[in-house]
Amino acid sequence: MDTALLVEKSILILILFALSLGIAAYQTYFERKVAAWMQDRIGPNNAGPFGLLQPLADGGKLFFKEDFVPANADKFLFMIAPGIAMTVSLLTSVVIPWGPDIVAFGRTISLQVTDINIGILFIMGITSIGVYGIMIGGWASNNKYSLYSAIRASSQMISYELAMGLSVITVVLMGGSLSLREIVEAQHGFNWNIWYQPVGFIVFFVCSVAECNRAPFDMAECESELITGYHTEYGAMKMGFFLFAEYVNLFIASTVISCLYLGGYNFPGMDYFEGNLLSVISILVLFTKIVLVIFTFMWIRWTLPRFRYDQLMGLGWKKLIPIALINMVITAVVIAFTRGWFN
Amino acid sequence: MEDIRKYDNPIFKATRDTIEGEIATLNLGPTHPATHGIFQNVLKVDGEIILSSEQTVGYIHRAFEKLAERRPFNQITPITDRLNYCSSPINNIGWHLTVEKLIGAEMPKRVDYMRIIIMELARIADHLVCTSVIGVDAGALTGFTWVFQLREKIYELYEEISGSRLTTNIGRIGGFERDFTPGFHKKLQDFIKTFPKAFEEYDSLLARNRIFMDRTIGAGPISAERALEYSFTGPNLRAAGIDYDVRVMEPYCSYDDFEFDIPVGKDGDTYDRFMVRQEEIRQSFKLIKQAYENLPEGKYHADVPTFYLPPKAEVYNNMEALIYHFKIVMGEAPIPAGEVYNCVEGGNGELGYYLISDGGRTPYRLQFRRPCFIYYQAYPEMITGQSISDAVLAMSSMNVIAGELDA
Amino acid sequence: MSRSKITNEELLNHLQTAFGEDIQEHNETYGMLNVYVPADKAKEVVKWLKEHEAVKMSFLTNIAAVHYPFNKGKEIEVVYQLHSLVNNVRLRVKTTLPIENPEIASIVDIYAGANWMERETYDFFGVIFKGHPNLKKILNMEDQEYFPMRKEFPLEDQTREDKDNRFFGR
Amino acid sequence: MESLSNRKKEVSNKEMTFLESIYLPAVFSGMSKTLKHAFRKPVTIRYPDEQREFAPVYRGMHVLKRDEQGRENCTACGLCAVACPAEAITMTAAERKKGEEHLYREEKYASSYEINMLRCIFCGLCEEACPKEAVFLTDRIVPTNFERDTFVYGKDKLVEDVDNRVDITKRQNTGKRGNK
Repeated sequence: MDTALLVEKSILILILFALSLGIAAYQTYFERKVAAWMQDRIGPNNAGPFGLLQPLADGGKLFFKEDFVPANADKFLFMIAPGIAMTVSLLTSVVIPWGPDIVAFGRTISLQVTDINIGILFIMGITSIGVYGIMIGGWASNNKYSLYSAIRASSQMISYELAMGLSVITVVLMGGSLSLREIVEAQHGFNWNIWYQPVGFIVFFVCSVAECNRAPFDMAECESELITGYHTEYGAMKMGFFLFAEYVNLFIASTVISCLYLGGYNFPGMDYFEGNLLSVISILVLFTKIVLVIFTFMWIRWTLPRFRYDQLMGLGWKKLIPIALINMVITAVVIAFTRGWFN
Repeated sequence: MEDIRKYDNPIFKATRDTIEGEIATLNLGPTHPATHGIFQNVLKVDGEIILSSEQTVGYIHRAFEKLAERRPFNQITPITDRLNYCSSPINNIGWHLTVEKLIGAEMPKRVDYMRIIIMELARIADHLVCTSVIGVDAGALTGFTWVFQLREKIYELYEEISGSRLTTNIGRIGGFERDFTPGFHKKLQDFIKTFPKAFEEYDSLLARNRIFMDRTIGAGPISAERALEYSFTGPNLRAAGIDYDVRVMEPYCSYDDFEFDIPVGKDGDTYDRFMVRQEEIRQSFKLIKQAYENLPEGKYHADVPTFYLPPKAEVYNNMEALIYHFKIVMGEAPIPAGEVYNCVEGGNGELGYYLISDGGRTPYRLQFRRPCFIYYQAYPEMITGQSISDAVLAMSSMNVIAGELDA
Repeated sequence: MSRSKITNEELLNHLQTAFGEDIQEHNETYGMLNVYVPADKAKEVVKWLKEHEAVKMSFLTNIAAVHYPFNKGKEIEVVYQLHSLVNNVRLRVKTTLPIENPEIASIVDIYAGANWMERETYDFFGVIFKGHPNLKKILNMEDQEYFPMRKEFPLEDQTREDKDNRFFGR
Repeated sequence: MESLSNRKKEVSNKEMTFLESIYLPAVFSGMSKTLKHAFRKPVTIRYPDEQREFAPVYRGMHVLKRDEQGRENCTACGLCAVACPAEAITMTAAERKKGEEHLYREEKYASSYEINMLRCIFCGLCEEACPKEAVFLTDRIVPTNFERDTFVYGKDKLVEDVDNRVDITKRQNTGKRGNK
C-alpha cells in the first residue's frame, strides 16, 4: 500500500474528526444564538468576544460534572449507549466529497476519505444504526419517560427512513450512480438536483429533520412531555456525547442535503477557476451551503410547534411515502423517456 | 441497593409490573415540566393512551382561609395576591369590592374605570401566559418569549401605580393608594399603541398553523353539560359554548358602561380554550381602550374616611385624621357584621369571596371560591382515552395555577 | 341593579310550596336569599332546585362550612351556594350539624364538581359527607387527625417570644 | 343552552382551508415572522451591567429616614409592626435621654428596629401606616446572601446615613394629589 496515501488519508480523517467535533460544538453556540435572535434576546455573550468561548465553557463544565449511574440502570448498556451514538454519527462523514481534488506535493489528493461506489447506501445504513444509541440509552436508564422516548425514536427513525430512501432513489436515478462523488459531479455548475426535484427535496428535508430528532419531530426529546426523553438520566460527558452526536448528525444531514440536492461543492461560474483555487473556493461554497442548511434547521426548530406521536407517524406513512413514491415513478418515467430507453 | 432489587420491595415490584404488564403507571408531576406548578397526576397508561388518572394536590397549601381569620381586612389583600399570581390585581380588587359591598361604600366613576383598566390588563397578562404556555408545551417556544415582552409591559404598568410587579397589592379598600401617575399614563398610551400589532403577530404564529391545530383540536374536550356539572367558569366554560361571564351577568365596577363580546367555543377542547382566551385578550384590550378614553375626572378613592387612609399631610396636622389613621392601621375600622358573597371574573373564571363578618377586627370566616380548584377535578375525565401529549396540552390550556389550586 | 329574572320572594314561594315546614328559616343578606333546611333534607332541596323547570338552579358555586362553637347542637353550618345561570339568581342553602356527629348526605351524584368541594370541607371542618366516593383529606396531609379550620385551633399567639427571629420574625 | 348574555361570539373555526391543510404556507409565514424578529434589536437587559429603571414608587428595601437635622424620625409607635401582614417587623422602644436630642426627633425612639427580609413581602403597608414619615420603601434591592441570619436587618442597615441620604421625595409625591 502506498504510504503517502495512508498519511494523506490519516490526515484527512483527523481533520474531519476535529472538524465534526468543532462544528458540533459551535452548532450549540449557533443554535443558542439563533434562538436568541428569533426571540429578541442576546444569547451567550459573556464567555469571550460575542460569547464565542461558550462551547468550550460548556464542554469543560460537562467534563467536570459528576458521572452518575442510576441505581436500577443496566450499567453496561448505560455506558456504551452514548458511545454508539457518537461513533455512528462520526462514521458517516467518510464518504462525503468535500471538494474537487487538490494537487499538492506532487500528488493529486482526493478530498474524500473513501469513494465507495455505494456511498448513499452507506450513509443510510450507518444512520439507521444510530438509533441504537438512543434506544439502548433510553432502555438502560430504567426510566419510563426514557423508555417512551426510546420507543418513539426507534419507530420514528424506521418509518422516516423509508420515505427518505424513496426520495433518494430519484437522485440516484438522475445521477445514475450510488456514489456520492458521481452524484455531486453530475450537478456541475448550477445544474443542481433541487431544480429538478423540488418535491423530492422537501420530502428528503423533512425526513432528515425527523432523522436528526429535531423539532418539530423531536418526539424522542420533547421536554414538555418526556422531560428530554432518553437522556433524562444521563449526566456529565455521557450526556455530552448524546448532545454531540445529535449535532454531528445535524452537520452530516446538512452536508448530505447539500451534496444530494444543492449541488455539493458546485457553484455557478465554477468553470472560470481551476486547480487548487477552484478547490478552495469549492470547499468554501460547500461549507456556506452547509451553514445555511443548518440555519434552516434551527430556524424551523424555533418557529414550529411539534407534532403528536401518532400524527408524526401518520405524516410519515400516509403522506410522505406516497408522495415520494409518486415522485419516484414520475422521475423514472421521465428519465426513461428522455434517455430513450423505450425506443 | 440490594434491598431495592428484591422482588417483594414495593418500589421494585411496581417497576417490574410496569415493565412486564400491559398497563403502566406513569407519574406526571409533582415536578414535571408540564405541570406548571406543583401538583401530581398518577396516570395509568396503556402505551401512550391514558386509561385513568388520579390527582394529588395541596403541595403548596398555605392555609389562607385560616390566616385570613387572623388578619384585619386591609391586611388580607397581600394574601389574595398569592392566589392566582398571574393576575393578582384582579384578586386584590375583587377582595376590595367584597369589603366595599359589606360596608356599603359607593365608588366614584373614576375609581371604577381605573379598576377596569387594571383588571383588564391583568386579564390580558393572565391569558397571554396561558396561551403562550400552550405553545411551549406544544414545542413552540418563540411565541412565548414574544408574549413575555407584552406581559413585561403590563407588569411595568402595575409597577408604576403600585410599586410592585407580581404580587401587586394594588389598590386599597375604598379606591386606590394613588392616582395614575404620569409614568403610568405614558406607558399605557404606549401599550395601547403597540399592543395590537405585537399580539396579532403572535396570534398568527400559532392560531392557523396546521401542526398546532392538529395538536390542539380534540385534545382534552369537555361538553357543556359536563362542564356545568363540574362548576366550570371562565374561559374554560366559555370554550364549551356557554357564555357565562360575571362581568355581564352581575356587572361590578361599571362594566355595563362598555361594549364587549363574550367569545365562546364549540367543543371545549384545547383549541377552543386557546381561541377563546385569544379573543378575550382582544376584548379586554377594547375595554381598556374605551375605559382609558373615557376616564372621568374625580378622586381616586371613595369618600369613606373610616376605611380609607387619610392623606399623610392631614395625619400630621388634623387630630381626626390621625385617629382614623390609627384605627384603620390597627384594624379597628367599624366593619359591620354581615354575610357577603361577591365574585369577580378572574383570569380563570368566577373568583368568589364568601365573607362572614361578625363585626370584629378580622373576618369570622372567609372562603375563596377558587375556580382552578374547582375545575381541575374534571381533568381525569377530560384526558381519559387520550395520549400523554394531549394530556399535557389539556393541562396547560386549562391554566391550572398552583397558587389558586391550593390556597 | 338586579338582573335576575326571578325575585327572591318568588324563589322562596317555590321552595315553601314544595317543602313547607322544612324551610325552617330564611333571610336575605346583601340581596341574596338564605334558606335553612334540616340536614337530612339538604340533598333533596339541592336536587329539587336543580331539576325544577322554573327555578333551574343548576350551577353549584361552592360549598362552604362555618364553625360556630357557641351554637350548641348546631356548631357546624354547611352552606351550599347555588346559582341559576338562566334566571341569574343566587341562593344559599344552609344546614346545621352538631359537632359530635357532623354527617350529611353527599351531593356528588347531583353535581360532579361537588367532589373536591366536599373533600375540602371535610379536610377543614370534618364534615362527613355520606355517599362520597373518595372522602379523603385534600389539601392537608392525609394523616392529619384534626380539622384545622375549626375555631378551637387558633393561629398561634402573636405575643410569644420564644421563637428565633431568624426563622420566624416576631 | 340558550345565550345568557346576548353577546355571544363564536370564535373557534376548526375547518381548515386547503392551503392551511398542506402545512407549508403556515410554516413559511411563521418562518418569515421569526426571521423578521431575528433582525430586531434585542429587548433584554444585560442585567448586572445595565440596570432597568424602576418606577418612582417601586417597593424595595426599606429605609428609616432622618429629618433635616439628621435626627431619626421613628418614634417607635409600632404601627408598622401592627400593619405588617407578614409579621416581619420587630422593635423595642426606648426613652430619649438628655443630650440625645440631636439623635432622635421625639422623646421616644426605637432602640432596636429589625426587619426580617426573608419574611417581608414588600407590600408597602408599613410605609402607609407610618404616621411620622419614618419608614419608606425604596428602589433599592435587598442583596442576596447565604446565611439566614444576615437577613434580619437592624438599624445599622436600615437607618439612612446622615451624609448619604436616600431620596424618597419622588415616591411621596407621585400620584398623591392630597399630599404635600
